[in-house]
Amino acid sequence: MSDVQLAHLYLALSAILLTIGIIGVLIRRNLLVVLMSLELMFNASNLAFVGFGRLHGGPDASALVLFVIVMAAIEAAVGLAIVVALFRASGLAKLDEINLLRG
Amino acid sequence: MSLVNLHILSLLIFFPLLGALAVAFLPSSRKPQSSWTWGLIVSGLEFLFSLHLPWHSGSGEGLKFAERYEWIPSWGISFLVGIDGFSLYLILLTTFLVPIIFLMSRRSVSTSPRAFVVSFLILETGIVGSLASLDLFLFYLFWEVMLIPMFLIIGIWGGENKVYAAVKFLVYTMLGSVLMLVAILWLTVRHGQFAGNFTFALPELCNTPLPLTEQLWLFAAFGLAFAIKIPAFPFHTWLPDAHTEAPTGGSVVLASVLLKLGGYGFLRFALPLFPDAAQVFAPVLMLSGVVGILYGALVSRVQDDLKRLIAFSSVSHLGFVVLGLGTLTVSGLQGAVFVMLSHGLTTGALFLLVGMLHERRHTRMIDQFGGLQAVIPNYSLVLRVVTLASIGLPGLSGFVGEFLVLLGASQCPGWGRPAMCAAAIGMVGSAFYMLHMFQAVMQGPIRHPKNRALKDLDRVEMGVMAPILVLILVLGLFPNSILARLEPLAQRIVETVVGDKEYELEAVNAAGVVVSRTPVHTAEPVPILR
Amino acid sequence: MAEHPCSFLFLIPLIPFVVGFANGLIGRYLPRIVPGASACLAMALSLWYSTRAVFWFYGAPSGTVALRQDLWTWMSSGGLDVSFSLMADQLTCLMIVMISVVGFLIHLYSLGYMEHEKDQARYFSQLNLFAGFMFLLVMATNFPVMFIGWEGVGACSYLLIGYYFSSEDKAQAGKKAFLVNRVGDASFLVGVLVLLGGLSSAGGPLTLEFSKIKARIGALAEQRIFVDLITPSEQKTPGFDPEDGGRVVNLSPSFSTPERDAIQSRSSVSTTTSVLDRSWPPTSGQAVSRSPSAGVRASRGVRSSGDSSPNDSGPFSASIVTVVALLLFLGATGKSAQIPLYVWLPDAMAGPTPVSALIHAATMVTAGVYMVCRLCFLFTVSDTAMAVVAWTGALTALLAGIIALAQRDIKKILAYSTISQLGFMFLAAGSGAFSAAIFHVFTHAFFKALLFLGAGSVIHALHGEQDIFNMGGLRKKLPWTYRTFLIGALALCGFPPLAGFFSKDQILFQVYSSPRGGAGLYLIAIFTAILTAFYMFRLVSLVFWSESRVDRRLKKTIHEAPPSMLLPLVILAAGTVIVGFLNTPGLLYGHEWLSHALDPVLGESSTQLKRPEPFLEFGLMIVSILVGLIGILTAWWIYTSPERDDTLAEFEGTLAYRAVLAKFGVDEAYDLVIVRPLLAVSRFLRTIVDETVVDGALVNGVARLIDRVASVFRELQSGDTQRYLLLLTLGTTAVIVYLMRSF
Amino acid sequence: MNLTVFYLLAAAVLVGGLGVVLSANPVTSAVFLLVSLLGVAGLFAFAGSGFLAVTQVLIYIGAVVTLFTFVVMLLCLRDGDLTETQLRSQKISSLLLAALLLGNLLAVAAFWGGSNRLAPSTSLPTMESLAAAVFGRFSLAFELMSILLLVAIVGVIALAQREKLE
Repeated sequence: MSDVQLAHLYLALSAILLTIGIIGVLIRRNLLVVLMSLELMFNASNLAFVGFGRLHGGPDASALVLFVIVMAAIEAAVGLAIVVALFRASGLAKLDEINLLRG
Repeated sequence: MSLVNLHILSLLIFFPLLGALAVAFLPSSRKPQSSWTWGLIVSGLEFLFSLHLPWHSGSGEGLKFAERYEWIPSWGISFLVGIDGFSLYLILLTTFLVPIIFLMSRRSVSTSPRAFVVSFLILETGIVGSLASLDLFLFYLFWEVMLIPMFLIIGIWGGENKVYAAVKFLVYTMLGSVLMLVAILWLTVRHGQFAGNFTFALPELCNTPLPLTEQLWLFAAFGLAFAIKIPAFPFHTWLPDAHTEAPTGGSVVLASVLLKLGGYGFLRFALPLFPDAAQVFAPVLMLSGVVGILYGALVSRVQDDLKRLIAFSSVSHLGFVVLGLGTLTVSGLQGAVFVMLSHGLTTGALFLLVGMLHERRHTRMIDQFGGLQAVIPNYSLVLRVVTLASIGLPGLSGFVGEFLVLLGASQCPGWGRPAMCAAAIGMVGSAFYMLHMFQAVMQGPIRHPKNRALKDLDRVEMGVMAPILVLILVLGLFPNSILARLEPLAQRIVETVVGDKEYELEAVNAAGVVVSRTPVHTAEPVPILR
Repeated sequence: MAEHPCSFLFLIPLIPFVVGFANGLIGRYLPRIVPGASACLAMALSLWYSTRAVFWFYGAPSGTVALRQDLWTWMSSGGLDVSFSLMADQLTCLMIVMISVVGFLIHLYSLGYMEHEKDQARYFSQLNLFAGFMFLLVMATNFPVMFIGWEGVGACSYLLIGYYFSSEDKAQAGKKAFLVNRVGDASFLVGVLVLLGGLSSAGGPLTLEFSKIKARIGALAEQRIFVDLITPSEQKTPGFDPEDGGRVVNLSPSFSTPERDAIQSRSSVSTTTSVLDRSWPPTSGQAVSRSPSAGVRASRGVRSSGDSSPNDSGPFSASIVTVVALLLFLGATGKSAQIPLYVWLPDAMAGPTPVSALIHAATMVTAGVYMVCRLCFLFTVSDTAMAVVAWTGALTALLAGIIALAQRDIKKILAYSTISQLGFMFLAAGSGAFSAAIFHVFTHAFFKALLFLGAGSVIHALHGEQDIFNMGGLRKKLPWTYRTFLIGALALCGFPPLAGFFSKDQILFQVYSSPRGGAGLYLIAIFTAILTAFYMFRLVSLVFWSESRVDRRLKKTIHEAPPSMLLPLVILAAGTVIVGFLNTPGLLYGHEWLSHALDPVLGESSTQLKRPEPFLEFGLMIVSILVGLIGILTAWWIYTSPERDDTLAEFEGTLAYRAVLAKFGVDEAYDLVIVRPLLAVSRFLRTIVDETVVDGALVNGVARLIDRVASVFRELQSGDTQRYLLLLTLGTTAVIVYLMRSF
Repeated sequence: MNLTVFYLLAAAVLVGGLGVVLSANPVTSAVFLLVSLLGVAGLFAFAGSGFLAVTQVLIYIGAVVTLFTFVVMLLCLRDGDLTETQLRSQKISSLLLAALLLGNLLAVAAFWGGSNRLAPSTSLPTMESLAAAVFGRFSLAFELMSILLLVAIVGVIALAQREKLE
């Protein structure tokens, strides 16, 4: 099979995965799950990158994926730290109950 | 021209700013008392400097002490300052009042005196600057500089409803000034189209040949800003709130100087820049003035807060200013300026007196007082003189301006005579509410036992009131030196507006030397620009 | 005709000013005696300088019309120069002498009267300031300076009425006085400005100097003279020649301006000719029916309509003069208490009695009369104005006389009699007898001050009792007060040979015989004379003659006043006896010295008989004396004997009496028609218009609108991340859809 | 052979993702996340970039998922905390929206007309080229990323400090 078709498949897969992640963020209230869904979305983007990279060749795609992975790690660390802090502060783990900054 | 004369104006403008910085950052002014002292020193020096102006400005018309430095040459913005009779006395009034305000506020203001002193000094910079600047951009800058300290003064040191009043004041004034900014930019662009050069300097912007409709719009924009500031009749409602909530010093500077900037703006900018439109709008001004006179008088009669009463009396008095501007006669304009000066003295004194009463009694409600004359005779003597002056008793300062305004109205064709009669009725109205106030506060039996314990004016208060009273008397008896200085200026404006002459405001070259200007809309750009 | 410079005129007003200021500022810290003494000293100095001014004036080179001192230029604006300058001509000399003499005596009297008051300094300082302003008023050479004095005296009277400030109604009375005066002052000012507008629209230099305005109006005035005298038949004026009248009749547009002015100004004649007709009882039956004047009147009916609108900015026409004169006269009615602005004077009696004597009887209230006489050249141009002045004076005299009949407060009675006498003065002025008016001002100053001071010493003796029905039998207790008061009362009733007799009789005669006067006015005046005599001697008999109604406790303590109060009484009484002879009519072998002295100022514009009519004059004199006697005797007959009390009592039940006692409810009417509606309107403006409409609806309404709009968009910034993501997704989808549209 | 492998991996990815979103208990969703991430790693390898696969496994499975599980255990959420209250309308609307988005993305993926310049598929990214890219052309991005890491570390430490919070 050709790289083009493969790229199409990767794109389709990343699209589905991204949508799943979005749905997760939208309909779940549990902060941890929301964070996980974010991770899913990151991975979707990674898949898209890899697909394109497969198509275009060259190391750029991989480099971007690398950066995105680092970003994801950072995000996870910070996000989880916030969750822990919030839970310690107020025992809350639900997104819609955390509205101190609500205008 | 000596070195002092060359730089006196920038000194006057920026000295209070430096003082403010000093008070803000000098460690020695950590203690509240010392910040008052600093404020007194700075403003006192400022007053002494300003005394230089009348002595060295000689006589006759024309700009004095002009300075010009290119600031943003690519946009034709320059630091262009200079004064004539219109601005001279208002500057003197300002520098005269600020030390008095510090003296009086020292006892009443307790919360963060440093910030108080600082904001007042910045306010003084803004006032003097906008009175001296002849560059529209510069004027707008200082005009806005005035707003913020006043906003803080009302909003921080004000009374119960201070935030509402402060925001109302700020938003109301901003509204007008923003429209004015649009008009300024528009005017500059148009002038650039005509004269080929791009400048904000008033001397070049005069006599920009604009079609009437355009002039009308621009005049309306300028006029709205100034009418809100004065305040002319329908735009007056921010004044009572601001006056009532502001601390004594704030009310004094607001009533005595800030309001006058509206009238000054008409004289300096709106009328000379758009003469044809001014002629069209003159009846509107007269109408608004007359309505303001009567309306303010009637409404202030039924107020029950002393400060509100005086605020509405300001509306009534400044109605005379608006009327005088609307008559477009020499006497009317002179009278308008003189009413501004006299009102600055009398109403400032009234607010000071009310403030003293408020310190002693912690209320301003009229029905809380009565019969005070028996308790505090000196206070009642001062209040009586000021009241009579504000009523416009001839021989005191109030009468001259009102008489000249009425004179101007009587010479103004068309609606002049009816306006004059209505305004004369307004003179009865002023007696109507002021005497009511005096009787309710000072005369009759002593109703509240608290009032028996009031203490009379002490030395500081007497020392503060004495010069004001002397000035009131002197202005009332010997107004002519001022009037003589105003006459040619008023003459020039009248000839421009009514008699379609070119407005010959002297241009100022880069060295700050006043040169007779060449008409703007000739082909070659005006020499004094770059 | 020159004005002679005089270097010390300014001292006359200045000295009282300075002393008054000094007393007002530091008087309270000085020993008790100092303020009073210094005030009296100041008045004495002013008296000295005014007498010196008189001698200086009569010593001046011939042809001098006035002494003049230009001090400085007060205001100069738009071609109008107002110079702060003082002058003294015959009229002013008379006034300043009167003011300083009476003023000095009353200051002296006050020393005794006010000795128990604790705040003397304020009293004397205000009294001095008043004197200064009064001098300024009568010495002014132009309208604005006169206006300083005009308003200044009003302010001082306001302060002095409210001297006992701690009682509410006295302060109220002071405020009322100032406000009513202020109405008049405003109209005065408007009048001046309209006059100025007329001058400016007529071309020529702007000026407010009396002399220059007189010159400007002079042309008009001369033309007016013979227009007046058309209706009186021609043997009255030898100088009148028929073809003049003929030329006036056939109008043609080719006339030069003054002539046309003359004719336009005659438009006002037609309105008053009815008065003129009746003003010529025996001889003018055929004079009226003479053709020219009738023809002129007919031809003028049309063009007279347009001229008399206040905004007429045409050539300087007589119609403007009419408007100006009426406005100025309204100011005069405010200052000297005539209909419609007389209501403040009775309340003004709340002040200390010497104040009532000085300000509200002798000097300030006569300022209006002085002003009218000073501007006689202006008033005589307009017949309408003159008629209005005369009739206002007559009606005021009558009304005040009637009201005075029923009053019980001794000072109120005197106040109403003052109003009535002022009415007499305006009646004289309005019928062209200006010198008679001034003469009455002069004499009235003496005997009315005397009466007030006498009343003051009575009140002083009774410790503040003012109701005449609680007095009586004081003839024995207060012998000196009684005698002097009797002299004053007789003078007021016009009893020969006292001052009041000459002046009042002159007025009556002039009113009867002058072409501007007339039988109607004369009858009103003579009836008022009866009333005057009656209420004065009702007062005298109730206070001094009838047996005592004073309650027991007071009886012991009644005592004659101290010498410092008696001396002025005696001096004033002497003056009352003497001053009448200044103007003894030629009929009684006098020389009418005063009238002749005043002629240069008032003469040419006062319309008097050129030829005396001895029989008529003598007859009227007898009539007025008899009238006075009738009034006196009836009052004595009714009020001295107690057995008529019950008849009096049941008379007091009648409606008429109660109406008079209630002063015809004029105050209440004013209160109802003017004051309350004004306050209601003010409250309406404050609550509804200002706070609800302008501030509420417009200003804050805009704010609310903006707030509402903003609150819609605020929802977008909910802070809910999931909602943000929703929107984000929506936007992304939209973008993609847009990008994919090609497929 | 390769397509079947791809489909298996894709299935793992999707099942894992759906499990993450749908499972009620965070612990299970963490496990599902593990599955999905492994699938992604496999896809990386399948696409020929083994290094990425290794990194994925190391960082995600080694660090992130472990972290998640730690936190879940640490918070030891009780069942009461897990009952999710939310409006059905929002759930439905978001599902609809997600479907719409999915449709669009699939359309993109389907109709995306390849690329005009196809690289020779032989040039698979080698370690050297990747290193050259990261430390050469992307060096600025690399530095920024490191700074971001530093900031994140500091921030996490600050957030995790106990005594600051009560």
